[in-house]
Amino acid sequence: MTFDYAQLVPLVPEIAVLALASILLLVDLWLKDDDKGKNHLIAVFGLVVVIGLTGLVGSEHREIVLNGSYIRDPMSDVLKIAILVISLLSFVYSRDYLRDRGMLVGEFYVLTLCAVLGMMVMVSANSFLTLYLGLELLALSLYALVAFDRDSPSGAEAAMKYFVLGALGSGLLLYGISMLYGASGSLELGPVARAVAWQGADNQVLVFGLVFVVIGIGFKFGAVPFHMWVPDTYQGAPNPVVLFLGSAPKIAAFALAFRLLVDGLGQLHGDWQGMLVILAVISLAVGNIVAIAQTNIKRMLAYSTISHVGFIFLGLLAGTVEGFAAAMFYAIVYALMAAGGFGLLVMMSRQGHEVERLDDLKGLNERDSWQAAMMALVMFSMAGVPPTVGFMAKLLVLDAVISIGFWWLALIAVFFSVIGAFYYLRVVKIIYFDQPEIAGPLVVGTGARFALSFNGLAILFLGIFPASLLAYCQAAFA
Amino acid sequence: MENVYLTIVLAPLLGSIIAGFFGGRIGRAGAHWVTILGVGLSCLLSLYVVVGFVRGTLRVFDGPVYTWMVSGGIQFEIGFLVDKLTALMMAVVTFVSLMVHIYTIGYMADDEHNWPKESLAGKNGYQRFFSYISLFTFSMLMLVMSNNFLQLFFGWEAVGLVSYLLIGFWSVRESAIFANLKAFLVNRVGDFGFILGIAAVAMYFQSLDYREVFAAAPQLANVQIPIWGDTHWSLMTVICVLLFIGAMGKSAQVPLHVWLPDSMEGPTPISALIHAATMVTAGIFMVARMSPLYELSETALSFVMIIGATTAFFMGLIGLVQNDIKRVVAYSTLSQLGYMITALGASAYAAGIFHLMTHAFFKALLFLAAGSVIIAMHHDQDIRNMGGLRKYLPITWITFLLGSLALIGFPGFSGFFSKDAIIEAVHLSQVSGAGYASVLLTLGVFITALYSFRLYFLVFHGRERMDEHTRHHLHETPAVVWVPLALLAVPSVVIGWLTVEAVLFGDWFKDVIMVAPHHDVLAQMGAGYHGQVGFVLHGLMAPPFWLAMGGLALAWYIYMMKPVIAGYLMVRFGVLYRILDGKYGFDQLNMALFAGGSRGLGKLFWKTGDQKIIDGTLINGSAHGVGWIAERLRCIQTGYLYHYAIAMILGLVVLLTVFVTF
Amino acid sequence: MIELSDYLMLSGILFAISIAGIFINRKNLIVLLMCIELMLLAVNTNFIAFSHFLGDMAGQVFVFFILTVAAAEAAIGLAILVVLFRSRRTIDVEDLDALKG
Amino acid sequence: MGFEKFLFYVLAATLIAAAGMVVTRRNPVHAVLFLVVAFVTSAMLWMLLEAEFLAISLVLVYVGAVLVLFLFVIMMLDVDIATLKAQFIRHLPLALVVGVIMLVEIFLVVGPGNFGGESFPNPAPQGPDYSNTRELGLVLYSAYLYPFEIAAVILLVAIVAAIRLTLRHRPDTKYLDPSKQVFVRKGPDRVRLIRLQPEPRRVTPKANPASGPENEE
Amino acid sequence: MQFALPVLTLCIWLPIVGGLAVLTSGDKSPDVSRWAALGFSVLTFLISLLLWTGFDPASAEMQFVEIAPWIPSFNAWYHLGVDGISMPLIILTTFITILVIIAGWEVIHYKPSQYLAAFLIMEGVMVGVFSALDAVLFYVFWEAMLIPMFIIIGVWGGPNRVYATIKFFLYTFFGSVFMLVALIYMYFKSGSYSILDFQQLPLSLTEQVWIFLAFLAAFAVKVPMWPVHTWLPDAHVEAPTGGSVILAAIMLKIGGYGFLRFSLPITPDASATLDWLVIAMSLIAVVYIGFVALVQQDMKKLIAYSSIAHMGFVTLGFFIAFTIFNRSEAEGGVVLGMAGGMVQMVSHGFISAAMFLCVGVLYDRLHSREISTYGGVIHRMPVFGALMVFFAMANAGLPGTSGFVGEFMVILASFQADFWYAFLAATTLILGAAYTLWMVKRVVYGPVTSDKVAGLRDANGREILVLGTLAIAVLALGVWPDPLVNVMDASIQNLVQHIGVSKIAAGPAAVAALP
Repeated sequence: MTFDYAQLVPLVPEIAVLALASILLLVDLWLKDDDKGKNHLIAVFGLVVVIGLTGLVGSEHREIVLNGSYIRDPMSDVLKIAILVISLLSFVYSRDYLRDRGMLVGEFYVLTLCAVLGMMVMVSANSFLTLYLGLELLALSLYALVAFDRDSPSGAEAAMKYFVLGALGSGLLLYGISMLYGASGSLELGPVARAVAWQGADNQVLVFGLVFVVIGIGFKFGAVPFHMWVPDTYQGAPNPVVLFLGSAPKIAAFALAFRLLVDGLGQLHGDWQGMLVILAVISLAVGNIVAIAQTNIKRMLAYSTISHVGFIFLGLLAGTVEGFAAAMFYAIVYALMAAGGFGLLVMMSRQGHEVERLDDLKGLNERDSWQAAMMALVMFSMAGVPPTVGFMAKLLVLDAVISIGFWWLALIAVFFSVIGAFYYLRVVKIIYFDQPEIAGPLVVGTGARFALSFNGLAILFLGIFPASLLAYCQAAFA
Repeated sequence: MENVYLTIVLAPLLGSIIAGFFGGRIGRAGAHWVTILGVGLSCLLSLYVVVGFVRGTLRVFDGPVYTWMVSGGIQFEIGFLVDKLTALMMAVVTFVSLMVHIYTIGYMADDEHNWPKESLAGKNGYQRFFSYISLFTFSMLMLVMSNNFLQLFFGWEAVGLVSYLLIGFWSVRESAIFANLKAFLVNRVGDFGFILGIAAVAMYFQSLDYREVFAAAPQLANVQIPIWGDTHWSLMTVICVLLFIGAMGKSAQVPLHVWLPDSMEGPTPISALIHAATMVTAGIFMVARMSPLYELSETALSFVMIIGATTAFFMGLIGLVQNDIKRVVAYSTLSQLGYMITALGASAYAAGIFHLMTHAFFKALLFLAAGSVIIAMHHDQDIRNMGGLRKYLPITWITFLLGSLALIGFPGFSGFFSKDAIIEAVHLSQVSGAGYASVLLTLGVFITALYSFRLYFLVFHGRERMDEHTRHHLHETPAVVWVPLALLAVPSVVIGWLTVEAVLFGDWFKDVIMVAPHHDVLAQMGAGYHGQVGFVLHGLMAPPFWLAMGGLALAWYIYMMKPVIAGYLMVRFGVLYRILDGKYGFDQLNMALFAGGSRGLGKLFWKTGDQKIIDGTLINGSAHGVGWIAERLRCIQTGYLYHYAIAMILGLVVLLTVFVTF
Repeated sequence: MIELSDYLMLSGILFAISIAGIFINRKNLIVLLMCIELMLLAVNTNFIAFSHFLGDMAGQVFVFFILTVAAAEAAIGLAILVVLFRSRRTIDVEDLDALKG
Repeated sequence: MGFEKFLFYVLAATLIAAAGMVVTRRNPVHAVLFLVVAFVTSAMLWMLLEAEFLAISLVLVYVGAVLVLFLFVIMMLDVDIATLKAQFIRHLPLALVVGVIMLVEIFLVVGPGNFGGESFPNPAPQGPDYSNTRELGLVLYSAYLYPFEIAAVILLVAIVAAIRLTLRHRPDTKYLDPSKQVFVRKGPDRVRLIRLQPEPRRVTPKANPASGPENEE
Repeated sequence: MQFALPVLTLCIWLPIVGGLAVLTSGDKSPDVSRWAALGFSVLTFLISLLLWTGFDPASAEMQFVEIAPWIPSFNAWYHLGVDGISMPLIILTTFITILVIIAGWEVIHYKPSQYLAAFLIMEGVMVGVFSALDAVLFYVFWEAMLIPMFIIIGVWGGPNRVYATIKFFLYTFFGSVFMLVALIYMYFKSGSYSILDFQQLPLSLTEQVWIFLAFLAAFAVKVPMWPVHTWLPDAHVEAPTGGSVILAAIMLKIGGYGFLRFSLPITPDASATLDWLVIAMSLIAVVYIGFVALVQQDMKKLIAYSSIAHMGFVTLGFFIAFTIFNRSEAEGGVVLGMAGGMVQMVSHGFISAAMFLCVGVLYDRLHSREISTYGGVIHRMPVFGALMVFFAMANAGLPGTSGFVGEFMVILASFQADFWYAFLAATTLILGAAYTLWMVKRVVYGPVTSDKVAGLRDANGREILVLGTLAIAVLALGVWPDPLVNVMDASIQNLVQHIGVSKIAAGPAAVAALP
């Protein structure tokens, strides 16, 4: 049995990311403390290259290689590029923060890139095994990243909670996968789907396994009641890590959900739809309501994440091409918005001062009106106010939900998003209407400034011209 | 002719605009010249129109000027209807207005004293005043010359606006700006009915044009319209009553009369022009104009008559106890307006209009004369401080006396013809309520004479009760003041004699005013009419004359011979006096019930409805509710790792139970 | 003969014990981690049993990877535990409540 | 009942008992030791399922490495055991209820109804020349190449993470840097003479007028 | 009708681009920002006049139509067009914006470029609302409008601005999300987001009722109708003058416009079934709010309440249609009512703008909106006082001013529906005069009450220019409303015919006709 090296072509982006991580691991050994900035340059440059490579290997066809472990299809192309772009943005945002705190070390980039690799593996996974490994690669990197600031007690606490719950979550997921394996006799998604189709949707074992799988997905997304790690982790982790943790992994989680629920268990749509309805509704409710009571902006954004997950689930549960496209669009857009929101927090944090209270944003408009405008865009987008892309994402999801006749679900969703609008507005209020606690302009690096501008304007641009991104999302499921 | 009519209307408007906007530029003289020229031109042309009608060279004009709008199948137009009724009104309005314009030059000459030094508004007050009265003339002409309900309403409200501005002219005075608000609001109550009436007309006639409405009216005479549930009312009654409510406001009929006495806070010239001669008679004009409609509803006529008679008598009574010279005249005006309205109710529209005309002259005269007295008295209006002014103000005295005689209907004077005709007509009327009206009107003659000559004797005769300083400065007012008095005195005396035949019994109002044959009391009277002399002689026999003489004599006796009687009567009939002095309590009632009530209601709605229930409970309450839930829910996130794990497992158990077991 | 269901029920019991263990242990993080190890053991038993009865190697391969990952996970988890203990001087679950609400 | 079945039941009972002990022991050291028992028993059960390689790996990797690591950490962290005993009974009922519910649901699904002998007959035992290790190895390096590589990365991450998290240069540790010592210059780096102003004698301020003079004496 | 120049696109995007330009110019040279903003707004106004001149009043079709693909995957188009209903409102928008920019000229010192930019952007967005013929596009503009207004009230507002602006935002947001669900629902019914398709869409009564209620939630809040009006007084009181003006003059109109463009034509049967609800809410607005306005101590609050009452006329005019249909087959009264509502909207745009500007003039001088602070203003500010009295009269619906026209038409029409509707509506003659003139009495007239008032200086040229322009508009519309009514007539008649036909009856046939 000879190995056909052509099989590796679709894997080029993954290989490149791994190579990049390895290079950084090595280069870092020879870098003096003052030169650690080069890590950043290499990582950023490398990611740009990877994005290019991903674009190059992408095509409209789907390819399954490596004995069915790996799949590359239009969806994976789009999702990978999105993940890479968001990761790139978070690198740019984080540079000054890391430098000021002596965290601009190779390990950060290695771990982050490994997490990126994990996400890419998930996106391209075509079997339970690959999915699980990608998931764990991502999760392990993130556990370490959350505790990255060794001197921070809250970082350690957050990491511990995240770790224990994450281990529990993947344990449950595995249990489910084992049942599915038993019921279908295969780990590969294609055969699983065939076996499920053959056995019919009323197979008790499959539904039993499905419950565990849904819980695993719910955990990864942070859907209620598997969301408990989200606020604590967001609050405790260093800002750049939250930035990374809160954005791109949602895209990967979408891939996880899609691969498992649709590629693998599409026939069980009737069952997982019901589960997702429950999770979506309580996520919307809890996320939006509890966020109101927060004074810590990271925590608030964590609850906001939870509510957005509810929306992503709404798109998924529709089970139609439009629904998947909507959920995918939503996931990408959410990652973009989260990157912007947390990015600003990272930018504003100065040495010895983590920006995490809402009050830290007071009077941002006074201090730097451009950044304030960008942040306001992010907030309005999260609230789903046109012309920002957050609205388009919500519109698509509601479209999908109503198209399957669940208009009552749409009503619940919009009802809670009105409640949610309140706390986003409060942020805008703090930025624009309050007097700053710290006078003087905001000192921000060029890169970060550029990143936030890009981020904010992208939110606006995609809101006005959503057609192109949407076309990609829909093409992924055509 | 359209251009002439346009000129008549627009000349005062132009004068008003120039005086109003460029008053500072053209100065005081400029202002009064430009407005007097405008009104004068308008007056001349109006007289020309009247003459044209008298000679028969002019035909009725009824045409549009421009289309205001077209909507819902109704053509809303601005246009003129000039017939003999209009012509008469135009002449009266422009003539009195011209007199008042001239008179104002003298009356307002030292207006600066009425303003505080720092007031910039007072600087151009003189010009502004001329601008207003010219604007009033324009508005009034728009009202009377209208050929449709829309323009009628426009004029109706526009005169109200100017009245508002003029009553509150001395805007530093709390009483003035109270009075003008009151006047406007009370008028608005009338307009409330008026606009509903117009709406009814628009609905059932699909037009607001007089000609079309009047033409279609007979076909709709028996239409019943649903009001509430199964209750149906006659369409004509509804329309007429609603329109008449407007007239009650404008012509100050009980119970919407309360604004008129207070409106005396305005400068005297406008009391004469607006609140005596012209604006307040708009209601009478309107009802006369709508005679084709009113004739179709007995109920409405009866309503009109009862309201009119009540006003005529009971407002006259109040005039007996007033001490402010202008208020006495004002109550007299109310009473006389009541007479006119009663005439309308008796279908004696011509008599009403006739009295309107004569009253315009002599009441303007009385007011201006009173103004002249006020000028002389340095703006002291209390008749208890006057007396014996005859020798200081001879011209004023004479003209005032002539006016008073006209008012009480002394035979031969203009008021005699008109008032006698009304009383006679009401006496003959068969409309229900006519008996009541007849008695009140007849008694009213006595009251009229009593309060008129009480005023006359207290002011011009008897002991001089003013202080030394005032007496020292007493002298006849300047020519600009007394010339108009003289000019008004002439028609006050003779206009009745000259026109009674044509207006009442001739064909002046033929084709203009419709009277159903069974209502036509004037025709009955006309049967017994044999020239002015005969009318006068007949008048000498009739009870009204003797009642008037009795009133005069009583006034002479009480106020000239035995002034103590007045005080004695005041004490003896204390209750009656207090009722009259309190104006039957209308003002108190209005303040408490309507002003206080609406404020109370507003507070209730605002504080309880808006703030407590809607905002407090629903809006902020739900916000607080969400906040409360949020605080509770966040407690689930205890911080304890095992709780988090337990939550996940419970989620698992629930999902398993729901989806696997069931 | 020992049937597949026997193995599965055995692993089910293990799974249930591990879950009950999570409920019982509200103090010690390490015991919590051990409960999760038990859960993984149940999963692995499932996989191997299925693999055996299906005659398919994939299940065993999966277990192989689970073992690998679990080892890595343990390493990282314990490292975090050490970091936590250094900064907090405790691993009592009830003391880990700085982040809440 | 064959020996195999007997063995299964014995092992199963041991396993369940050990697992029960793991979750109920208050002393984590005991818990770990019972976990060792459980793992070893499991390994034996896996042998019954002809997964010899995994069984051995479980013992070697898990018991030999992971659980030792657990023990090591427990010892190192020196946890106070006494306090851990407190709230055991209180949570037992709930734990039992949830555990039983789970168990019932699991039994409903995985019981003989779905996975009985009819639908899943016992496969024929493998011959003596069958090598589980070889079979596993064959697929691992061919069909499962890609997961294998990912697992490698996971291990790399574990290494990097563990080092990053636990290795640290204590900032408060004092140590000499010989390379710097060499570069010390004679003059300003070794001795620095500072000129100090003579300090005037300070008079302590009076606490209060009454006691002032006495203090001064 | 295709038109060579993309007039609507220009009217939408020119101010937005201008606003961004002004925004980026920063606050270094406020005068540049001001002149630039003025230039953009004037230019936009001039362009919008092309709509008037090029409009064909005889046609009820959409005119100046522009259509381009936008989001093809769910059939959403960049589809613009105007008819007689939206065109006057667009011109009103562009016109009022100029005045607002002039009115804030030297008053706003804090970040003037942001202030001006917010208004310019809002102008474009509001024009977008009026001209969008695609539901998604409409909704985008509809909601986007909230953002600049939120900022305007919050940044340049009064002391309690935060409460007010958040209340404003959430209220409106709450109402509109339900509309969004309704729009999406109809998308699945019709397969497109075209508003014109929605209008032809056959719907069962139950569907219509739900959709109608969703629309009602959105538009009633925007109008605002009792009992969802309480955001308005707060927002007005706290907003800067310009914000109040835009809010009252234009944003409220969007609610009314929504009723005409969505509720009535899309759900005629539900509107007929539930018209009693809207009529009741309108009449309560007229009467109840009239009383509430009477007791206000704050001038802006008073005017805000009066706005609610006046907007009650608008909704009354729209929804008496079905009662009239039931009573008589004639459409005349229906047309009259709707046209009346429209005229009332335009007129209220002028008058409320002017009233708020008047308060702004006083506020700029004494920084108080309390009625009790003032008294005898006319003695120090005769020109201003005259203008204020004029606008107060217009507010009270004096014939000859625009305030009269709409009220008159609506009262006439509502009489055709029911005597008591007209009766209650006509109480505004009394109440409107009472609260407006009572305020005038206490503020403008009377003796000078305090030294502060004694120190007032009369309106300057800029203020007179703004108020004078409005005065001319108010007068012109009052004396000759025909041009406005004429422009709307064909569209309104078309609408009336449309709503006169039940969608339910036409249901099966129309379904069969669909491709």
